[in-house]
Amino acid sequence: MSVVETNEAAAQVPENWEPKIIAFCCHWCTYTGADLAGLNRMNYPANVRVLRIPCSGRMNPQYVIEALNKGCDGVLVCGCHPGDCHYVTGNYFARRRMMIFKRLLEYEGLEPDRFQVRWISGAEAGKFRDTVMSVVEQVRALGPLNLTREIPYFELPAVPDGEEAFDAVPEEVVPEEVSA
Amino acid sequence: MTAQDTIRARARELLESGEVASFVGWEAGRFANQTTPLIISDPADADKLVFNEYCVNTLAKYVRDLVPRGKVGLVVRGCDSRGIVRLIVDQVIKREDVYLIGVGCPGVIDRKSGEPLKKCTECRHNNPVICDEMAGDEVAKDAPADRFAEVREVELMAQPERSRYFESIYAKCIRCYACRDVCPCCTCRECFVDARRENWVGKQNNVAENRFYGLTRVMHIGDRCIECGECERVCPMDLPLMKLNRKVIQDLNDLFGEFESSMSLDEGPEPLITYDLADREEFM
Amino acid sequence: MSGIEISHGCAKGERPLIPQVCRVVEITQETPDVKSFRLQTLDGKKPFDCMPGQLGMFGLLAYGECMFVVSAQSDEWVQFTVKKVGLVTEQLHALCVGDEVSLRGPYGNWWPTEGCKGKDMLFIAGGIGLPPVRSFLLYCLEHREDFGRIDLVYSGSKYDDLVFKEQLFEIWPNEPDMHVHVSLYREDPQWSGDIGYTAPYLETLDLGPEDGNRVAVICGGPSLSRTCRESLVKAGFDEGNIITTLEMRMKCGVGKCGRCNMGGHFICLDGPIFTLEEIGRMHSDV
Amino acid sequence: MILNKKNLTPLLESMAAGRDVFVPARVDGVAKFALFGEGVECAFDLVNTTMPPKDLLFPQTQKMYHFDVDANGNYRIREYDESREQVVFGIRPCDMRSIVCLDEVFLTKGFVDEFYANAREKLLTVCIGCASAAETCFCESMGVDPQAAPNADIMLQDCGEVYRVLAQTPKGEAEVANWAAFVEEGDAEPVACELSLAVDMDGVVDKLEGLYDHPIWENLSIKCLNCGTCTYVCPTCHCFDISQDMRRKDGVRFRCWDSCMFSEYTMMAGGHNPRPEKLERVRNRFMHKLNFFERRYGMSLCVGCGRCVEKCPVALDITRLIDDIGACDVVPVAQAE
Amino acid sequence: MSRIGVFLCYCGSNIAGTVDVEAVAEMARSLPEVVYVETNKYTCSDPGQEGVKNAIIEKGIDRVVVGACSPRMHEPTWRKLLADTPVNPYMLEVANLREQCSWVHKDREVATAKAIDLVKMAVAKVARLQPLHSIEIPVHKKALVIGGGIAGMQTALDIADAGFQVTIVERETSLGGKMVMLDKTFPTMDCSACICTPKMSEVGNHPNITVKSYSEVENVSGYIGNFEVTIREKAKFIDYNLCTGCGACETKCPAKVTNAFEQGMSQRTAIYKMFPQAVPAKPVIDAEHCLKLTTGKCGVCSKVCPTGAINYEDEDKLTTETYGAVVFATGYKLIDWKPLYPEYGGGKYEDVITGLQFERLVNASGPTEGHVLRPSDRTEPKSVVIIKCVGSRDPNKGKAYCSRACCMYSAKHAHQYLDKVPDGKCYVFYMDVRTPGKGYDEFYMNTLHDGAQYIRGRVSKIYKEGDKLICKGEDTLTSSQVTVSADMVVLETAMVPADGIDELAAKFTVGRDADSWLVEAHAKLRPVETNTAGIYLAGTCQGPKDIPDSVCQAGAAASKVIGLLNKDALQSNPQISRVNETLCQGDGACVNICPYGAISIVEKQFRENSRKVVRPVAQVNPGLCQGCGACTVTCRAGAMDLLGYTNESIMREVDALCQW
Repeated sequence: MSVVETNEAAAQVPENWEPKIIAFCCHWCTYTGADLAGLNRMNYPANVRVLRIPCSGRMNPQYVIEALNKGCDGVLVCGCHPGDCHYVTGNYFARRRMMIFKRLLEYEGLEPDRFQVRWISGAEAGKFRDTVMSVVEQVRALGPLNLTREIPYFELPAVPDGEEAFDAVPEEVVPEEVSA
Repeated sequence: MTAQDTIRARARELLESGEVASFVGWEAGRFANQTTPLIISDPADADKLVFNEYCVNTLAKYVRDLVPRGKVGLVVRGCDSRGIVRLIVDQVIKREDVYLIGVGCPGVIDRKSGEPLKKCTECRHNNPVICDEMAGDEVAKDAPADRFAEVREVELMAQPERSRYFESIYAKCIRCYACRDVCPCCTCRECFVDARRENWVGKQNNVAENRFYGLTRVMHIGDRCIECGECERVCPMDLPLMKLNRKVIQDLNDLFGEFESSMSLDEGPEPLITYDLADREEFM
Repeated sequence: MSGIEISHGCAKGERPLIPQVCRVVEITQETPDVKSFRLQTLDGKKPFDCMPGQLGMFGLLAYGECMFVVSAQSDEWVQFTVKKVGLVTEQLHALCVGDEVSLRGPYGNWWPTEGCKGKDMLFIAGGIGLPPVRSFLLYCLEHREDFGRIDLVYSGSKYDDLVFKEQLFEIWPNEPDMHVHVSLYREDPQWSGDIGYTAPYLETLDLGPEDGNRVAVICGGPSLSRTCRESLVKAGFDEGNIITTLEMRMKCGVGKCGRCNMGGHFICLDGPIFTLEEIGRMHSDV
Repeated sequence: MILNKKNLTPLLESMAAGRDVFVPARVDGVAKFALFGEGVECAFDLVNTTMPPKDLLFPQTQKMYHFDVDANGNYRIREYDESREQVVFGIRPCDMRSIVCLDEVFLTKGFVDEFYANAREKLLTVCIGCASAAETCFCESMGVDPQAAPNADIMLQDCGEVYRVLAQTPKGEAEVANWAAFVEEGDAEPVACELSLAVDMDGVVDKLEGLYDHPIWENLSIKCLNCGTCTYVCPTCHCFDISQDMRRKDGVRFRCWDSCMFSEYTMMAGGHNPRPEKLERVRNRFMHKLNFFERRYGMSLCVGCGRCVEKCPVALDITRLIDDIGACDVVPVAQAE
Repeated sequence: MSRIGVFLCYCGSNIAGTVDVEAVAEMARSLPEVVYVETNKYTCSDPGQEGVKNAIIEKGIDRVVVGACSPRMHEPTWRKLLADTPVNPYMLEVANLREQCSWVHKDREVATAKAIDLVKMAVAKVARLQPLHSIEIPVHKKALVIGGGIAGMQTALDIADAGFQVTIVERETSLGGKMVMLDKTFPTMDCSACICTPKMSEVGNHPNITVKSYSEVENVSGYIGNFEVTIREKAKFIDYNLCTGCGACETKCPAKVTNAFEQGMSQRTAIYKMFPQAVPAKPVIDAEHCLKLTTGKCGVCSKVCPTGAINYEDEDKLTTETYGAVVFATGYKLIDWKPLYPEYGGGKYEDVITGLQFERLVNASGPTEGHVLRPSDRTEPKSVVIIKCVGSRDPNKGKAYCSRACCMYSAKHAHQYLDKVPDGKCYVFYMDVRTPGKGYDEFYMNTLHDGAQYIRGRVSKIYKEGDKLICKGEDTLTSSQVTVSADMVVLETAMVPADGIDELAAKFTVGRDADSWLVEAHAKLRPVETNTAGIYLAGTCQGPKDIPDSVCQAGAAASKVIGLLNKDALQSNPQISRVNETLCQGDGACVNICPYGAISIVEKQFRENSRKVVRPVAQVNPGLCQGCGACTVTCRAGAMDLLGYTNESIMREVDALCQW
């Protein structure tokens, strides 16, 4: 009746679990910094996937909710240092918004380490690496995000084979003989 | 003359003189001590207006739909008037679109329990913040000792407990959107939940989608919330929505200076669409 | 009750909400934002048999589905004509021949092919309103001897918006006793023909009711429908002899989802084809 | 046959073996039909649950079919029937009447809704009559007997200490045959249920025909907030929307409750909306409840449960509307067709 | 259903060494709407690019994902490539498989898994992108220079010499700015007027330059290439077409007014030229003090004017013109020290003067004709105290910054004083002496040699004893109290931005720092550009500097302007914000947040459900919007979206990472 799937069981960490973390990085500073880390062949854990946005001011809190809702264990938002924004003021707005939003998420029970915001400049390849390393370790220590997500749509009852599946396509629907 | 008499008399005058095209107040409902919003355009209906301690509905939101018909008169208490300020600041209406009859509000009583309504015990501004005239005097009322008591209560819970608490809220939500539709801050032409292209919120009713709606709603109204408490009152599932709204307000208050939205028409920009170079830095 | 008799409530089907997978076999670009798609089942058969005016729910499993009138059909395929207006149609427009799509139907009633036998036909359409009407028009041409004079009054806001241009300007005008009248709402460098909104243009054509022997079929946007109805009534048409389709109000297609009611009538179940006289008797929000 | 109220819990425990039994309960403060089991406190004292039982047959979100793309890039549609044997125990006569309405909608007029049909077939309904009414109950006015539900498989009429057990269908008879341990032979007199709220439906349906453009709708709709509360708590509202969710190449088509009160409900591709304003939406809802449905299916779509009266944030009250219609000075128009 | 082509690059072994590119390709083939996947050793090589082009044509691809190096590296390359194909250049997404994957991870399995996710995200995003088209922005080949000081004049001359039309707007009645007030310029001690006034006449006579003196910018709209600027030319009451500049009127005018040019140390008439060599060399009537205009009686100038050029009915004139580029050369003023330093008398001692007053005192055409005479009694001061850093480097009272030029001009003042009053004594109170510059330190050393006495410390108090000014301070080098009895004190006060800069900069949406200096686009790499494209900075409006630096920057700004005006049209960046007017409710939150002033609210008419409705909606100026997307977040309804980074595309990218 109720579509709630309580997720108590997820408290046990599955074997081979690796934290999945999304990092929203501004194009001008942090993304550049991350590229620099690559040029310098720095090494950091691969759990973070970078999503490029033009500016941390573009960071809509709704993306964070989506990421947490749909399966990320942690979210990192990075931008230029305040004062260095390519677009002058974007990160000042982002700073305010993210401060409020982070508190709200924590209020709703999200562990603080799962949502982090950092200013990383285009030169701070080392800071990028260190941030990624620490976020991954912190989230790893917390384990999988224990959030009730959604009904497990995709777990199906016994799946018929390809051939049978097509048999399941309904018969053509033919209208009755047309009357005048 | 009681406030109710004044309201009736003035409503009649305003409608008769053509100063306003419609007038918004309350009328008695079917059941004992029940009231319901009343919108009239015929001066003869003025005697249907009531004002008593059972007028639960705030009226500001109605103005939006009525303004195209001409100037709107309405009765405003503290909460209604802040709703009007909100609508004016958000450019939904103009100040000259409304004629406001202020009335001091001693707080509304729940007709079933006979106790004061929660939203009224938490109210800090029971007298109108703007109006064109007053029906009766302002009413003195004790402001709640701690505006954020219920927020702190939740904050004191352990993290997993808080998580469970809010999940149970989202599990109960049926997404009827009454909280949105009653809110004077929610004036979008189309709510983000209806945006099919972005598909922010899936149509399914489940904890995750409801959480998306719930959190986003708070982020959208947080720095504009007038703290009328109507969202919480109208919720058919009795979800404690003000605990979310007030959390954001508390943080805005703590971080960016004393904050109470919609107290006057010439407030600066809301805290989240402005910044200060001296804002606290916690993301280094 | 006077006027054309239309079958209502004739749509039926089992398992009505489950689609079949079909394949796109031919795509025609009608205008910059209109394309026609011919569909077959995966084993190369016609997906369903239907009468002119009936509809199919054509869509993409990943994006959603929309209701369209079968704009043409043969023994092997059905065709839908789709204008790019929203989320789903945008994706439909990106289809290529060979792509798989979902299709369910047929739904709705059909044009009164029997009831109109022996009558003069006046088809009135605007913009993307022609495809639904065309299904009837094609039927009339196929059974030419059953119908009298055929007039098509078609208009659009610009030349590019006119669909089926080849048929419109080359084929149909040469059909026996068929008269094609096309106008544009405003001047267009590509257009040297008539200019005018549909209703005033219609009035200039002086097509009378022929003592109830002429049937008008209208399909277009809300304002076109309203103004043309007024013009026809002014010209003496009985509302019972004016037919229209309300297919754009259909959503689930099976009369359950609740959107399609017009008073006590459900467009999905009773329509979408009605005479204006019938619609006038309904409590309808248009 | 009578059933002592003391035997309710043991009876439910025995019934719950092997199938899902839903009982009225307060879950986290919300009164609804909940799966009987550990930790669920039955609330047979509730006259009415806040949430109606319709989602047992027509869930708020219902998967319809699954689709995916196989290795060759071909779509496959895979169906599943998730319906299972369910019992609803303690449903009230008004809600039983709502099932009559839903049966009409989903099972008749050319198209049979298989999802509803499957669930309906597997649902055993045990209705408990009402001995007392809530302030907002007006089922009698809508033609519902608070102590009778002819379409229930089993009717339990409230006789104070005991229920009078009536097996009304073969399914019900078969079920009651298993109740031997909990029921006893005998008879009892149902308690007469006193309703404080009544409306006069006399002539309202016909009168509404002529009221379509009456200012009454304007006055009513103007205070509506256009939220979906009334439709979601209504036991007979059945509007839905079809949507899909996609993960890579796996997708699910599902349907979920929608509300005719929402502005985007009738919005058509291209932006035209046949019911753009509150006026049209509110009128449509109440006309549907009181007239359209009556005309089409011969019954009212309002069963008098009073949930919307209770829950409407602005006390927009269908009983007052009915009174107002009664007071309107309009000659009833004969049925249009 | 889009048709996506995925092109994965080995980058030799740069990517393939760590990432199993073929495994990524295999996975990519199973992604929705992907119709073609190709791997290549070097996709960016010529054969690699050719392969991409061919595949696009052959497979009917309409969107492209490239998995290769960072988009910061080759995104422009791919865009250019796509421009030659039927695929829109913006239907492209680059998955960063090198800098952010293969180069930073060692484990092949882990790196491959990450590469797979990155490609999934790119495919999900590209499927939701829309084709975008740059628009051509025409460039009006005309520049506006605001300010007619040395920086403005130099900019104008350089641009005009390159063949472009320039308008200079000068608020005062003459060009020249602060430089023309100076007596000599350090370190070469050329006569300031001698090098400045030729520039002024060059500007005044240049065929490509229009000088609008006594004028201010009233209004601005538009964007790079197309700034529509309205200029208010204040009423001069003199017809410049008739006036010959003979000066007869000035000699007869009975009204006497404090002379601002002479720093208040003399008087001028109400009809006046700022100074004799003013350009334009014609007077204006100061309406505030003219007897005719204030009382209606007088009219002498009209009577004496031989050409009848006087027109008492004159009014302010507004003219609007379109400019392709704008240069700010608004300069500085000296800080008003009086309220800040009550311990220096706060203005009550006439003989406590500023450096600029001193410049006039030593200037041969100044009020004392170049004799150093103190203002109070016109006697020659035998002892002068010069105090540096008044208002500078003093965050408690004035500004925290160093005003840069004062060290040098205080040395110059000491030198000039000692030169003119050989028996005089000169004491310089300083905090530091900063002399970086060609010939600067040598100059300072010469001044010491001249006998100027430098005392390290601030003067804490000045008070009057008889006709002496007693300056008390601490010599921080000897930690002793110092008391100097002076005849005159010169305060070398801080530079601050010119009056009205906040309002003016706001009109052009040019950023200001906390002290109201205009902010350059990048402190190191774009020092003369602002964040608003097409607006440049020259001289001290950007921060304190001396004349050579101002002239340098002026030349740099001019070269930027010339570069811009040389183009006939600009290609706009199409990745900018777009308004969905159906959803927009016009509450203007986005207007508030836009750093470029690119958004405005306009009333527009719509057809809604067959009714005409007029309502406010936001409008994005495509020339001003830089595509930061800050506005999109403030828009609750999502009416504002950023093309290229739409809400939809980002949401699906997140979904792809989580669920695909």
